[in-house]
Amino acid sequence: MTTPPAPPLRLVVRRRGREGQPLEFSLGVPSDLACVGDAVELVALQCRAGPLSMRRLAFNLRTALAEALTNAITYGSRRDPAKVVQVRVEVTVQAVVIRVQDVGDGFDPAAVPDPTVPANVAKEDGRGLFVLRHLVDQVTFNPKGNVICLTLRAG
Amino acid sequence: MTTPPAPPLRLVVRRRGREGQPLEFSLGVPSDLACVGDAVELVALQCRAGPLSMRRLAFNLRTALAEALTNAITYGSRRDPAKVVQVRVEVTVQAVVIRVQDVGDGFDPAAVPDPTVPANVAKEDGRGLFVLRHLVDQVTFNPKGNVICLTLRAG
Amino acid sequence: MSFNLRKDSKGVVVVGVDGQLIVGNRQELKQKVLDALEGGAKKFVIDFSRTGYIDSSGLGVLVSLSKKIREQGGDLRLAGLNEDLQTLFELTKLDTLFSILKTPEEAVAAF
Amino acid sequence: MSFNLRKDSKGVVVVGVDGQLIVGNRQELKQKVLDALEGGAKKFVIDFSRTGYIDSSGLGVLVSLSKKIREQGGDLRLAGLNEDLQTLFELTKLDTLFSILKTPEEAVAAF
Ligand SMILES: Nc1ncnc2c1ncn2[C@@H]1O[C@H](COP(=O)(O)OP(=O)(O)O)[C@@H](O)[C@H]1O
Ligand SMILES: Nc1ncnc2c1ncn2[C@@H]1O[C@H](COP(=O)(O)OP(=O)(O)O)[C@@H](O)[C@H]1O
Repeated sequence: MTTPPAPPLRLVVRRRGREGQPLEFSLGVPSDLACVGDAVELVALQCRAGPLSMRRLAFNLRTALAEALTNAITYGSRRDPAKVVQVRVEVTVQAVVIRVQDVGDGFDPAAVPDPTVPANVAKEDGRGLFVLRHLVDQVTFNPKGNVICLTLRAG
Repeated sequence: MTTPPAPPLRLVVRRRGREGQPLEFSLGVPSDLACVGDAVELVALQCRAGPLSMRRLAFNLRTALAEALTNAITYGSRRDPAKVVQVRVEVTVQAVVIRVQDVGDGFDPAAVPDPTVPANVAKEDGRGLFVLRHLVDQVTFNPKGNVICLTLRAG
Repeated sequence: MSFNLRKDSKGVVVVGVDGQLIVGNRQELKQKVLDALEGGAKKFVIDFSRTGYIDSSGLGVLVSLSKKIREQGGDLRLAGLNEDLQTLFELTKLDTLFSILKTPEEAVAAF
Repeated sequence: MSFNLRKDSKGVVVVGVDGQLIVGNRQELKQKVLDALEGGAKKFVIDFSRTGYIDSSGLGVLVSLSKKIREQGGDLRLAGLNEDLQTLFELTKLDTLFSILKTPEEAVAAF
């Protein structure tokens, strides 16, 4: 199977987390859903030196970031690969903070229906933000709704 | 101790090595010797999925790459942080191939003295290329001498 | 390979998910299972013993496959979920939609 | 911390190198050892038990420190090299320049 080469991911490591100093890096992700998995691995690798347990790094961080990226690419960029989703990560001894920004119009997270009510549970979609909220310690949005910020505290 | 923030490292992942496909990435390293260690870690992390044993990844690849980067930064860029050393890495099932390119005038590797002859053994410098050659399976240069290419075969 | 299908002697198709089931590869899983369904298979087990994570679109594809298989008079069962994945199914209430068994062997035997 | 110095009851300074000794941190090692030398210490052991790799500029700083310490009538010994690091010293013939002992304890005891 010859899949067309996916557009490149661009990682910029701004501060290197030596000796308890914070690590800070950003990743530019072209808005192609085929990039989500690789972007998640790249971020997870960089966070290995951080304060999260292997289990939370391998499951909570990866799943939550995949949800945030999928939404940013799908709704923010409408899957236009020329549009780049910006991920900024700060790793300190206290927490990993991940900020995902898209160039879309944003949305109102309060208006998203609960996917676990009986009328919704058998639907195919609509679980992303719900899952995400359960996997990280804090989720915040900017007022416009095109920036989501995930905090995973140490442990 | 407040060290000034080092200039950022820029990693571009071009092809993602899924299912035996080659992985290809490049890293732009500002010519600051403080970046060498971080650049080495970033490359080693990316190569984890490759064909090298943990031991050769942790020792041979890291040491050899540190030597190549140090030379490129020191002699090629004369430590001008605005000059970027380009590292390109290809990881296949057979080998890891690392190409380090600087913007300097190059040199003649054949003219480098043997650091292990009695007259040289107690000198502080001059062991970089010698060490490098012993750690990887193949070392080649371009004719000008500003590109060094290191091959570490599977195993 | 992310997905490997094998048909056992009882005609149950067991699909192993290696690594992750996410937005980038769920279509591949969907296609493989639908092909087997088209080929006459009715009993399916998805084995998550070697799965790192599943995102919500991965969950969505399971919901969709389960429906399609049931429409053909078949059944889809899940197995091999670790604690984190089990919790994911519980909090989304998807554990009420699927038969979830501990191991793929149990899931096959239960048909 | 990359380097930790401790002085034992016999007055031997043992310097542990955590991670790597390379072009980016060798000055820090050099300064720490020279400060101790200035402070009157004469016997030094560098402990590589927790060292991942050493580049040629790291080797260079060891050569330079060894000279400076000897000029003050002192001695620098190395210990805790794993097989790869031992080979590095052998192929560069630096094993002929340094006393290399198996463990830091042996190196301290040998003074
Ligand atoms: N970055 C975003 N930009 C615009 N709309 C978004 C964004 N993220 C989520 N949404 C909106 O929120 C809704 C719920 O998202 P989610 O819970 O992830 O479920 P799903 O994506 O499966 O519909 C989406 O359908 C979309 O309308
Ligand atoms: N990228 C390069 N560009 C120019 N000259 C180089 C380069 N790499 C190595 N050299 C030359 O080769 C010599 C030997 O390098 P090396 O063996 O690494 O030892 P050292 O750097 O300690 O002198 C250097 O002194 C330098 O003159």
